[in-house]
Amino acid sequence: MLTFFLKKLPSVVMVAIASSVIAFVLPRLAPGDPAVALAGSDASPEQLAAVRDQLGLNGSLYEQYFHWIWNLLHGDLGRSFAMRRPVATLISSRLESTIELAALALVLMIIIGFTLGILSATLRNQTTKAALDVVNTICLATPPFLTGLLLILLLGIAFPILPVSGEMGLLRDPVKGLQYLILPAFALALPQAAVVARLLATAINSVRGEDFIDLAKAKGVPPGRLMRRHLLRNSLGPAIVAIGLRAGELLGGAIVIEAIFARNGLGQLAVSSVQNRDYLVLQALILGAVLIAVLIQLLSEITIAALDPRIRLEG
Amino acid sequence: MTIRILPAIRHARPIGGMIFSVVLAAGLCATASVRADDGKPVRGGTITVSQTADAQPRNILTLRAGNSPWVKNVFETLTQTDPETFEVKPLLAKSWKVAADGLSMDIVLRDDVTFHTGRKMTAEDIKFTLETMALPETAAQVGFIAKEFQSIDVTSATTLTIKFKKPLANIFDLFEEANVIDKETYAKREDGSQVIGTGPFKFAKWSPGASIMLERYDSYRDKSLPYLDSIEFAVITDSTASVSALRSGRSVMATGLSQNDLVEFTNNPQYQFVNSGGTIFPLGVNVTKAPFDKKEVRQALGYAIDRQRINDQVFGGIGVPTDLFWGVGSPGYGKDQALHYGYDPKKAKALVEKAGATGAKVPIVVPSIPANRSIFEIVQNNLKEIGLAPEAVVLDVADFDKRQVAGDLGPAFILIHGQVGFSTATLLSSLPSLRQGNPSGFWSDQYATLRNAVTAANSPEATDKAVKALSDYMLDEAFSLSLVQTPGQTILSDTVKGVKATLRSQMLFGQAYLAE
Amino acid sequence: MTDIAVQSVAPLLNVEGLSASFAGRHATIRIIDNVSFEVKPRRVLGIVGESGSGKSVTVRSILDMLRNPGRVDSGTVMFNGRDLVGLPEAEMRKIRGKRIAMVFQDPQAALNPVMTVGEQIAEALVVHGASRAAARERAFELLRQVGIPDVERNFDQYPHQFSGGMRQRVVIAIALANKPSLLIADEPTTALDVTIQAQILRLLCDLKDELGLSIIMITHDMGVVAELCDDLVVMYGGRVVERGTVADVFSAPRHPYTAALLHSVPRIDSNTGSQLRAIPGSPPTPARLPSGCAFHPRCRFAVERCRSEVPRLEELAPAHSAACWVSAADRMSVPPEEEGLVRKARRTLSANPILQIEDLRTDVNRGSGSFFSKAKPIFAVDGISLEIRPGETLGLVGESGCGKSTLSRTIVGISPVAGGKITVAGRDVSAMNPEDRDTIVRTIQYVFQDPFASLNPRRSIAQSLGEALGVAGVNGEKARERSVELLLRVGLNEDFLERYPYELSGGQRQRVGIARALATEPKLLICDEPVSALDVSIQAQIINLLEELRDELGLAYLFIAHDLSVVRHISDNVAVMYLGKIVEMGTAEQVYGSPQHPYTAALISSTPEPALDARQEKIVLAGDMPSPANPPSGCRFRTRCPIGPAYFPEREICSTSSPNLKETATGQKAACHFAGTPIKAGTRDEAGNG
Amino acid sequence: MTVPQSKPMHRRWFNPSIARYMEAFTTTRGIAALTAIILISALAFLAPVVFPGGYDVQSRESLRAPSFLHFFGTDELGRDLFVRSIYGLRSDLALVYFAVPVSMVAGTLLGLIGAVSPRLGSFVQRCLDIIVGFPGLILGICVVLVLGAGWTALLVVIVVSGLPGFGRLARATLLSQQQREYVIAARTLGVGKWQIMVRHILPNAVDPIIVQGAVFVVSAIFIEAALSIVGLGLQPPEPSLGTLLNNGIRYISRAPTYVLGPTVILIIVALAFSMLADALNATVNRK
Repeated sequence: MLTFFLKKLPSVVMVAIASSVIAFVLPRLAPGDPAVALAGSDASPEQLAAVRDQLGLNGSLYEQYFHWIWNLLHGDLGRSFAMRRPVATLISSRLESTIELAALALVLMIIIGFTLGILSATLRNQTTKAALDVVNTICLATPPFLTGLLLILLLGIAFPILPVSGEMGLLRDPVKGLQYLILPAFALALPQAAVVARLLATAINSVRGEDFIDLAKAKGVPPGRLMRRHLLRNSLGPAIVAIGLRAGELLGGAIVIEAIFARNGLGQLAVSSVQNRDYLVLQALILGAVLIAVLIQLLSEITIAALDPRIRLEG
Repeated sequence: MTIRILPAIRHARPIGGMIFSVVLAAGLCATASVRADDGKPVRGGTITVSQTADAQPRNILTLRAGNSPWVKNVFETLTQTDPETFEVKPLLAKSWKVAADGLSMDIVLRDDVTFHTGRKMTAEDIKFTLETMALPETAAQVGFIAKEFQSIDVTSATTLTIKFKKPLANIFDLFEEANVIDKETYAKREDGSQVIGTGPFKFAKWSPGASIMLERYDSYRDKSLPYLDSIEFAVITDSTASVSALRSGRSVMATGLSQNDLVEFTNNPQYQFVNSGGTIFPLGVNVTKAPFDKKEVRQALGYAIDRQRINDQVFGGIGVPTDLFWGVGSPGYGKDQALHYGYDPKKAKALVEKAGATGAKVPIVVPSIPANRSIFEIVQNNLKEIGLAPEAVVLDVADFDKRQVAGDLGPAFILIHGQVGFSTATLLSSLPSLRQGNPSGFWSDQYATLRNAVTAANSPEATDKAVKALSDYMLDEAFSLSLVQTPGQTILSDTVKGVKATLRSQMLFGQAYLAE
Repeated sequence: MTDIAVQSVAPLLNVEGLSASFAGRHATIRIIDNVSFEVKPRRVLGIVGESGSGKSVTVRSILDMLRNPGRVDSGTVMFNGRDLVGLPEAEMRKIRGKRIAMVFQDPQAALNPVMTVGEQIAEALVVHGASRAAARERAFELLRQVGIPDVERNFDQYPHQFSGGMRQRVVIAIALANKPSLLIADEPTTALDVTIQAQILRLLCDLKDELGLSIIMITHDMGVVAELCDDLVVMYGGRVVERGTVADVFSAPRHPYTAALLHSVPRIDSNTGSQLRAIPGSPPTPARLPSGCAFHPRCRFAVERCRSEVPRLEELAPAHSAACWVSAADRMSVPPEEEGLVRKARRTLSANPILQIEDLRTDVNRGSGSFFSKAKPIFAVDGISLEIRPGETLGLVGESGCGKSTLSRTIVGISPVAGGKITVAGRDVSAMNPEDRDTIVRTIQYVFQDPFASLNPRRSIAQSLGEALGVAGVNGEKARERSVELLLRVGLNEDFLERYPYELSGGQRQRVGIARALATEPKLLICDEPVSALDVSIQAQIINLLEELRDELGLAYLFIAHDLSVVRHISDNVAVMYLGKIVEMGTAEQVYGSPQHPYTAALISSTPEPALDARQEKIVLAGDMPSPANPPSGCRFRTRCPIGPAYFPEREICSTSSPNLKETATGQKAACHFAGTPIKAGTRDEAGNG
Repeated sequence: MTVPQSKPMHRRWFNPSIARYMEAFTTTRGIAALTAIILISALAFLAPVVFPGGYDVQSRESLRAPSFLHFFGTDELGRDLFVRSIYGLRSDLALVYFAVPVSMVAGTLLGLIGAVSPRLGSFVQRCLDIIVGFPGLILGICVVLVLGAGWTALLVVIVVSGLPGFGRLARATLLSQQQREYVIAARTLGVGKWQIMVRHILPNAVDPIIVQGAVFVVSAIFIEAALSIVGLGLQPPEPSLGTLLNNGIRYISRAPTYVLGPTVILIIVALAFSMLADALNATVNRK
């Protein structure tokens, strides 16, 4: 495992450097100025220039980049222009909300995805199977913000059962926190679950054609055991890759869901820092997201290797 | 419900203005000072207020939507204008005297004022505050007034004398915004670690993007005040979420809601509207760029736009369609002038044809704010009717703001100004649409003369005359067309009493208490 | 393999009129039609047929294990007095694995890769009601019984950690777990090497005697039938065409197909001067079955009636039935064919070798290293020298994994040279720079094993040939003319130009593959197992074609195969490879006539011969070939060598020094310290593993 | 024993792969998808003919509920929402029909670069990994900010978002095809790298890429909608499904029917293309 990580290290470092450059350059290419967020739109040009100077935005781009990287290597993410707080503090204050949402969405995604996937791979009745297929396709075809919207309409306005905006930390109040979490997590998880379900069903169906399934049947293995011990375990690979890819998306991509359900997560922080051109916050978020995506990719490789004894971790 | 992601910025704009609400008070159910106090004030309790924009402790000397709900509870000013009588009343200043030539002012301060650090406030702090207002990096809207100071002389711990370069009719606009700051801790306000004022509440905690906590200042000079123990200001950027917070009783007050959400509360006796502050939406054109270098075309715009429909469809009829920038009913606000340009597309079309501008392409810069986009949709529809070819250039707010500051917005643009409530003299210099270096590229000797007349006017009659003369000129030149002024509305549950508001919609909780 | 004729004993399994079909999207296709046979207790029934003959479907139908969308249409399967057709799934499950067990063709695929072998064996017991502990205990016992060494450790291994032979033993252990009375083995040795095949056949034989099993053995290999079976069913086009005891069928085949099949396979001891007697055409697919007797288009005895009426299976001799109008009419066995045509005289050989290899090494682990460390080299080819002269055929024999394909790929530059020298047409091409490659391309071409995989399914035959001709600089109209020429040359015609590979049969595809190789007019063809993916009846056609081309065009061949009979038939010289090295090399007569290396001797002995007189004691090598990543010290064969230190501990030299390839008394070269030592036949299992 | 196939539809002048795609449209699912897509596209692109008044007819009748006059009701400016939805669909389809093929081609080429230089290939792959790692909409928002809101920015965002998917698929095909015997056969024949890529690898990459393309159409529409929701979609007054949703959400409590029309259309489009992908996938995978 250690050698696996060591072997992956150079490419991870490369990705990190490249994404740090992109994270630095891309927001700065966009017109706008972090100083405007502080000085306000009514400020005069002189006032704006003074604020810029105070924020240290007048140095050259090279200087700013290397200054940032240097501090980064010393564990200092810098200070938000707009909120005047250390970036690390800002991010950690939003982390709980996002992690709770992503984690619950992940769990829902796995549960729903596996249930649908196994069902559609086992059902023999053509009509139910077709119905399930349509349901699955609809889930797949409905983007999270739309699901979220429909859920708000249904459970927030038509039948007000669950709170549809705001949030509550799970640590503060687990029951209420869960109530706040369930709808956004569900909206976020549903389309992804459909993807997982579809991949899983395809994988199961292709494993079904393998000789060892015939052997298991010839042994007299009953269907339930056949699914658990033989079909499922050999079909997990693609599903895990998909879950890994999606998990990154859940973490960083909950932006719209957070907006719709009025949650203060990292997605909202990212959006507000784009709006304010709060470069340092944005840079940290982008870099973090890319690294987490890389990490998740490595983790799914490890998981797959752990599940399949044939695969050994190689660089 | 509004998904306010980029548009959240909108609330980072200064809002203000009480004059406006006073005028509207008759027409709408709301009153300016909230509810007559019934029952006796009770000590203790905590309330939650929801606001749509985040606090900006760095900008406590500037009007900011995110600061308005709380800043006047932590800070106090030299004077405070009574929003009902417009009478300037002393707060930290005990008394003042303006010299006969209008070029200096003597101020006497209260001697029982302490900062939250426990230090006594002195005249040095006032001097520091006023000097800081003038600094460009403070970026205060009214900072230009402080720049007209010749000197500030501290004569004792409680007295000081200010000398002006010229007579300043709008000096109280400055005083009203100059929150007295603690010289020693001012630098630490930036990240919210130490926000020290003299008000009835202490600034306890700021979670950026999430909430601000205020706690009772026990050593306040009036020992009975404040009644409440603490106030939480929750930042809920989404308007609908604010509504649910209010409905569920989590918050007792919500600011910055969208019109669509307010509609739900109109006939509910448990809630009250506080119309305060407000926003002007002007359509500006650059007079140096074709086709707007022709006055006829600019005037045609005035006739072309259906302001009433904008008010009805974009603002739910809550605003006032007006051709003027000045606060409705303020000195010099001419009712006829306000209706100078009636909706008359035929006339507009004729004017455009006369100017030979038919078919001209008109790129209109619009900030990516829902209200502005909606206004644009009506405007472009109106302009098409008169034979122009408008096209949208939607800019995200940060980009738009930067170009507005630089005065570089192209041939036409729909702006948003949240400065309702300042005096006309102040507006002339603080509104980007009107100030020197405006994005319309408009400046003339006559304009300068008329502006100076307004600034120099030192009696109500003189002001009235000067403002009307300026208005006539501006309506004729039509370089920037005010379309509609809308009030910022705050909604308040009846469980809390004694909440007051300043002239520019900052909330005052000093005498607020929870109903039994 | 004593032949106890027990005619009177009631059959264990009686299949009567079994028909099954696949429901396709457009039509339902009958796969097997009216199949009847019986299995008697303690006897081995062989079911023989080519691809598409329906033999697998037949046995799957017995256990109701047809894959979707297959289903049994009619017929009965009486097992112990109970009809299995239409039995409810739950009941069927009690029979599967408990009473009737199955062994599959590909042990690679037949084991669940994510379960340990022990678990998989135990599962067979658990699902039939055994307790976990008991199942585990029995699994250990079974592993021992099927000859898995070091059971304690291997119990918890995963299938991929086992060799092919060991895996097949595990599959057999699973099948035997519940002591079934009938074992169905579906081509159990086809995917295995000869030496391993011999091991598995021996194991089945022993188990049958030990446990009193009945076995249904499905195979396409008459050699396997001759070796193992008592009774035989020959299937063609989904129908049974002949049925009888092995002795009867082999000595007097009643169906022309059976006869042709028996004669089309080259014999390891056969004369190499004559052509093989190939069956023309190719086996039918069930979707397009010829009318009447399905074999009639390929049958040299066919009469008018064969075209229109399906012959019934009739008993033509006691306990010997055939479905043939012709033999039914004269009640005679099929007359033996006349000798095959004698081949044309070979061109004289020139003295200069066209390909010369000296001490070649190939590292197959190159490039898989990481940023920090270089990968440990794995030499799949480790110091090989050989030469081929124009017009000469060198047969290269060895088991899978011995490095023969790597060698050929290194020669044509697909795998990089790690050491040694390759000289092609007098030019040293070891550096493989562009000019070298040019020389190689003009001199050497390649014929691949799998004719389907080596033709791009998306490109028409004309396109595939055109690509090759383009490399040779022939384009446009000329290329078309040349393509037609090439097609004619390999026995196809112009019609094939616009076809796509999927429209061609395996034999036709392989002909196209050969035509493509000929496009650049090479001097040497490397044929990498060119017939092993083909049906038996087609193999002979392709071998005849290759021989014809060689004789007419003066081509040289490097003929790589694991099938010793085929190599013997076609080769002038033979090299035997083991674990990256050549262990014996000489003329075909020398090597086959008097093998000097024990490995060669074992290979020859292990090859099943389709003749009853071939039933003799074999030299069965123990264990598997070690991995080239970790070759044994000294002689690489010593771990399995029947005359090596495993059996004769005093022969220490084998472990310490690697024997060189040197001339032996009989003329050929062999790399053995004890070359020519006679070997005692028999199983070496017990001592070999450990 | 493999399931024998009935003889595949074959026409001499057809490349078999094209013939196979045609076969996708003989299944119920394929016919349904194709019909839906043709109808939707026809309706969308004929919108100027069907509704010659255009999408910007404003009136004082704002936020009306659906009626026979206005199938989907009216928006806040009194415009007919059905007309706007159809025109919005037209914008989306125009966008998608242009951007998705571009993304497919560009992604495939990037993925296949490894055929020419393995080093460059893995470098490109790393770059695509970075795009994947970018948090959700942020990449899109940044690109839109740099280029300015409007058609160009949306096109670029959609094309870029598609690159990793297509690139990975193409690369996977490349890596598997390089092991195929017919590619090795071509190499032993001495066929050049580029020719091998064009003749053998590219055609095999086409199948999965086309299926992925149909899947990505749905994602592309979602990207448009998501960017519109954050206010960075098409410029007003031009409607798109995303801007309609965005506006509709603001009036969800006063006029809940506002979002329904665009939502239904969005789901129908997504459904049609998912089904198309399914049908193609099923056919392509049938060997």
